[in-house]
Amino acid sequence: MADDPQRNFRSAYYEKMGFRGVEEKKSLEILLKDNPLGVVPPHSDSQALVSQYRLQQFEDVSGALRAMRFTHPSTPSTELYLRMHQLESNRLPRRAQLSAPDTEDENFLAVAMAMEEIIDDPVDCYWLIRGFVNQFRIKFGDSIPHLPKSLEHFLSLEDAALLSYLRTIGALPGLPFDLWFRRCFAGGLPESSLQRVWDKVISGSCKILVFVAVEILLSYKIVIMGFNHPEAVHNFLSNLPQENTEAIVTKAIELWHKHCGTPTHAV
Amino acid sequence: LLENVKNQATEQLQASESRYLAQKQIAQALQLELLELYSKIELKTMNTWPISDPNS
Amino acid sequence: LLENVKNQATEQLQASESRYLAQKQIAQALQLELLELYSKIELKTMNTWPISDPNS
Repeated sequence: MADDPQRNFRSAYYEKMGFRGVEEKKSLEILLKDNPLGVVPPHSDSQALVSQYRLQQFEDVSGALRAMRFTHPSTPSTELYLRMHQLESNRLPRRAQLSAPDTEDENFLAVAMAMEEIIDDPVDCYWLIRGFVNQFRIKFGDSIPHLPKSLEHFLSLEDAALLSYLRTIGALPGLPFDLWFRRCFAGGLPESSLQRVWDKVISGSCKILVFVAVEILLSYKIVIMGFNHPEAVHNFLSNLPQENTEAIVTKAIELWHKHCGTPTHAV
Repeated sequence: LLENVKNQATEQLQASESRYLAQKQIAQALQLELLELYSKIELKTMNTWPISDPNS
Repeated sequence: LLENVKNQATEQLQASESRYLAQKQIAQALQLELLELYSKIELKTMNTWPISDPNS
């Protein structure tokens, strides 16, 4: 074990995330345990080399952005990560045409901000954001557009009255789908609840996002049915009270098991 | 053991490749930026100093 | 067999490494050129159009 177990530990995790994350079931959970002692990182001798490569990659990319004057020393780190990711995926905008972040950028920034609360080291943090975002897009990109329909389906099974109320006041299309299904609740759930949801996402199911959304709706049914306007529903759900979220996530996971069995590969 | 060695090698290779690919993207982005700057300079030069050499 | 796998992995890693370094050289050259260009533009801007924005 090296002098900083936490670091090795994270290295081990993000490696899983980057390369074999889909098969790993408990990845984020393991990573985020308070006491990582006793966990021996796999292949610890090769970790040093891998970490070194990633550090170099981080410095190469961020250095180039600075040279191109996309960023400067006081650029917020989340914005730096966004530009780095854009550069790496060949989507860096022309500097002359830099505009306000679009929805996709905003989604990235929300994920980055949430990850930053969990991970201190910038290299690790960027690597995790990058892994999460890439994996999410590759693995679930095709499923995401269908999640709102899926939400309707499961809500109809769990509480048809609530669904029909939402439909009646025209609130269905205005539900915060971006927050739920593209940011994976980043910025919408407190850190500890978020980690449990992301853990499931990393282990290979984006369907958990639907069940969390269903449970949120069920938990606040009375509040929601007090609203007559779609905007009121949207605003409430976009700024959810933060007290009850652990229970919501627990119920969501139960619901997920109920509808999907042992949902290792339920997408 | 063999499996282990193979996994290690794969991890290292992937990290190394990722570093290489990032570097490749960097070169591309730099090239685009340079192109843009050059065309800007030439445009300015044409507009304001029609006789001067753009590289001066 | 183990030795064999190890050797092969080392070779692949070295190949990847040298590709990375080559690409890095390119990027570094481009970066230098970019720096030069920036300073040229800013110099010109300072000398001839003291009011204008260098990025305009």
